[in-house]
Amino acid sequence: MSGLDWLSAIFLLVGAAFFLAGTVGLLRFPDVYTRLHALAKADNLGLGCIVIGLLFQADSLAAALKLVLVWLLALAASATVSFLVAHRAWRRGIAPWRADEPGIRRHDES
Amino acid sequence: MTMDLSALNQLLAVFLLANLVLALWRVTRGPTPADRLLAALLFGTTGVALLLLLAHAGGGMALVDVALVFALLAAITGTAFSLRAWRREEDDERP
Amino acid sequence: MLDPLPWLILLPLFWATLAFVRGPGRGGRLAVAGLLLQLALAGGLARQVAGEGERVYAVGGWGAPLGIDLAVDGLSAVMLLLAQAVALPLAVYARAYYAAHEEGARYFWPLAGALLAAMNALFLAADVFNLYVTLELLGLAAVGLVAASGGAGPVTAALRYLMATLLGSGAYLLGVALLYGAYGSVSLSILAPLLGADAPLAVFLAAALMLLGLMLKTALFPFHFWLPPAHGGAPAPVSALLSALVVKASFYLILRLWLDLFAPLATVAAAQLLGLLGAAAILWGSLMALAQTRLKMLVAYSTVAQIGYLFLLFPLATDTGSVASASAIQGGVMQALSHGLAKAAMFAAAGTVILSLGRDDIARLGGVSSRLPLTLFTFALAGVTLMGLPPSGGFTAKWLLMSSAMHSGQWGWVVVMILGGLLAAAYVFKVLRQAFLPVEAGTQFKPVPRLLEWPAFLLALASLLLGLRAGEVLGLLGAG
Amino acid sequence: MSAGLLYALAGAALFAFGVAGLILRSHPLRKILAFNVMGSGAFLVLVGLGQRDGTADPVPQAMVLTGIVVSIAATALALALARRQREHGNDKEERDA
Amino acid sequence: MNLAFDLLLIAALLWSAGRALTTPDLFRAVVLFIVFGLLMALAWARLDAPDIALAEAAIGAGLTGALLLDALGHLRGPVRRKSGLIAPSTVMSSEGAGPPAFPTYFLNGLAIVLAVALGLALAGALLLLPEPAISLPREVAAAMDASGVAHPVTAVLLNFRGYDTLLEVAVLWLALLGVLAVAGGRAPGRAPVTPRSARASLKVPRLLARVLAPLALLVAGYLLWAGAHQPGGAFQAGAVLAAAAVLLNLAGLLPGGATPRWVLRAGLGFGLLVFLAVAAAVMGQGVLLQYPPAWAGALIMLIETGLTLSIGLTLAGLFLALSGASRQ
Repeated sequence: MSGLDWLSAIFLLVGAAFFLAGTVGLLRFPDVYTRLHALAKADNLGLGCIVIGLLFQADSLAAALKLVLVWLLALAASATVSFLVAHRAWRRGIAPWRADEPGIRRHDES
Repeated sequence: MTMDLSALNQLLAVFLLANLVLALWRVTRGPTPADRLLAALLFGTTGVALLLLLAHAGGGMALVDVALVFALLAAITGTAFSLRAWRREEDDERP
Repeated sequence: MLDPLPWLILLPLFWATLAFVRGPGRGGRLAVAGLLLQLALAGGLARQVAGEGERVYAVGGWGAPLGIDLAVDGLSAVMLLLAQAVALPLAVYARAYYAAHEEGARYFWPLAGALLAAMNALFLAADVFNLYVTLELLGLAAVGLVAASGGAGPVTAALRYLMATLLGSGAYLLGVALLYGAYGSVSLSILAPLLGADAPLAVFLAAALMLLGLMLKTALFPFHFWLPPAHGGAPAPVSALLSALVVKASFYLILRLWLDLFAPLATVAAAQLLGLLGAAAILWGSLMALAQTRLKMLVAYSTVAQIGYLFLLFPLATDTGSVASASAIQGGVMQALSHGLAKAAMFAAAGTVILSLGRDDIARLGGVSSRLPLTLFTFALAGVTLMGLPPSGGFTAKWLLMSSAMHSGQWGWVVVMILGGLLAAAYVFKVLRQAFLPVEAGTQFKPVPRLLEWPAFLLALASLLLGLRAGEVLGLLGAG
Repeated sequence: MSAGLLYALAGAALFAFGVAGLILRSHPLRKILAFNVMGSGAFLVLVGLGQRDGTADPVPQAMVLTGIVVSIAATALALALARRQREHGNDKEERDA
Repeated sequence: MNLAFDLLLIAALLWSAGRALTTPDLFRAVVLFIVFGLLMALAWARLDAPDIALAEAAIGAGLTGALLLDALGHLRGPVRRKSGLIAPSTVMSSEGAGPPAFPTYFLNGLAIVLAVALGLALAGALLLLPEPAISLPREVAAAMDASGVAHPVTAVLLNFRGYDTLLEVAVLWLALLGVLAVAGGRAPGRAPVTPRSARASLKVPRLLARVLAPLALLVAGYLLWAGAHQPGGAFQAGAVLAAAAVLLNLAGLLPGGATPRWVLRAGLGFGLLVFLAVAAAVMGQGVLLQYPPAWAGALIMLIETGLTLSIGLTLAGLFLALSGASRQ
């Protein structure tokens, strides 16, 4: 495997590690807001690293640019949906998790 | 380790699929309806990464177009999720 | 001059799309003109088949395994003639009917055009996957027509009809998938020689799935639950189109698959089962028709019963010698033709009565005989065909079926047919008796345009003349 | 056990799920989901069987493309009918109340 | 490695489909179904069927998901009339919710046993299936140079089995007809009034819609052009166009409505009319849909362009007719 391939392999593995972090975050975090962090941040970074890793394997500039476009699109989609989910959750009255009162509470009742 | 890149892509594809399935199981089991909305996010990132890896693991560059459409449409399903499906009050009686 | 075979498919699609583009409620004249041309084309095609026999038409010029074939033989030519011959008078009837019902006519003509295009495409298709697409086109058009009036009853009936037809299409599609997996092609002309009695299990499953799916679409007992509310609740021209033509299309497909593709797999046991279901349909449908209080529901259950006669041909045609099976098939097809014409006339007449009286309960039909004589006469004429009295087409059909039964010694079906005829007489006379009562106090009869009564009468008359000219039609059937 | 045959078997299972769901569930939306699952199952069998030898077969793929468009058409019509039926239900309720 | 991927993916498919049909909560069922649709796109990618993966992603994720979610808002709550397909009440009495004649669990049990038996019989049949006698891929490859396009699936779709596609476009147009007839039956309801608080949350999707809509147009054009020599084509391009329209409607930039004016009706019927016109015109020198070899590529492109426009409008119309006609 040439130098370039090693570089690509490293980025791919780092990307996979971020995905793993995102999934572990999703499993461990208690409420929707924190899970949004896990999904929006970690997974997108993971996708970014994988895209960079694949850039090295791309056989033409056009293919490489298309990969970057896919990543940018994913970022835009992820940002919008994260905002909307958090916004709707708050409008629906779901309170962020608190250590002293675990469990799902409503912030508009208390 | 004489692993060439396409084998690595394939290995990571399996790893990501495992990630995706685990996350989907958690998300669809999630207590509040908001958790279920996260499924749309998942496909926007993990699904796209999976397709890109498959494309470079011998699946053909056409799968990059599929990933492009995935990313483009992840927003639509997510927006439809949050704007339209979740307007009725009774969703919250069962947080 | 126009080659009738492709134009019978393209023409209805053309005028349906143009009717849609011109806007809701438009397209009536376009449809009648189109149907006139189509009837001429169907006649030309029938003459071609009678002259030169079966004709295969390779769409796109590619030929069987790669491209899609269209094929026309005696059976499909006869069914094409039936479809255009029923659709033309019904179009004239619908134009007059919808002159009074502005609301229901919003998308009637595009939907009816698509329905007819699907019918013609189905009768001409010789490719099992292409048949799936035509079945789906037919199903969605029929559901659209039932639901177009938008009332609570029709919408619920349309939803149940859609679910039933989608289940049928799904089963049919899986059958096609198994056939493609087993032989690598979906063209009937390629599959038929490959299919032998030693076919793998998957092919038997495919046959069962395809036939079950089509039985669901033909509303054969016990899968008839969706038909009465759909045909009973829809407006008269729609019920006529559906009862006369749509259920016949999937029956034609069962007959085509049973005779051509799955002939080596057709066991006597399966044929007897179809016969038993047919007999149950006749008895159950007739009894339920007798018990109905609303006119169009009675006519709808009569459809369920008459469909039963069609399925009697299977036990009579399987392994019963060439003479008995030929006469059984001719009887079955003649029953399909005569029932198509008679049921269209009966639903049209019922529609006229309901339009004029403003209500459809059978108990209050008093005075129809004096105020709407032609319509009642049409209803009676259609009843003659359903009962199978000479000289109607219905009599010829039942006579052919009975002679086939007697020839092959299966007397049970003869008894069922006679019982069915008596029950049909019962529910037809039930309506006629009410109609001859004096006018009920305080009922006004709205005047009815002539263009509403004459097409129905024409259809009823045709079902009668069919009996007299049966020789010619059966000759065409044998040609292909 | 080629990939094609594996997915064909999965398709058979999905078809059975779909048929059971379509018959058993009474809510219109669930019937629509069941119908789509059934259709996807049939498509998997169609393409899977066509590719048991590993080579991509364009003919069943074109058929499945046709099938997907047909099932979205049927799904949309079913949804429109279900919503209209519910609106009639609501009107009846308002009239009864 | 491939086997591990396939087995995991199939397990996920069966799990999501099974849960979607069995979970009591309707919203979760729809979410699981959308997950199932997207997993199916991955399955098609694994089965070397990128065209279907594209269509499944664009139609499964974009449209079916949006249609179901939009309908979900209106279809929650218990079912008043038992409209079960073979539920006993419908078999015995034709007037809907009559008392079930014999116990429901007997029929449900029977249906489950039949479904399981069907599944097992199918599995057995598939395992015992011999090799097919005919290999169509060889026939397609042999006829590719006369088809006018370089991509086999597009050649089959538009040329060898073009007649299927013609009828299928009619099916799609017919479904819209049915939806318009049903949904537009009465005056379209007021556009869904979003409360002031929710309008604040519309700013972000509006921004996204304004960015993504032109990009979707570009992607649709790319897919249409690419269809000639690589996976893509009219259906996928039309679906992407429709998805863009759905996004614009969700963001409140494109009004719904079930009574199209004649310009929109002309656009909806345009693709079918072009296809019919070409099919009829070529009959002058041959059979139905027999493109002259020299013109095959150009004619296919013409048809695909017309189809992309009409399919995009029709698929968008399916969503807009329903969302526009909803009474808030």
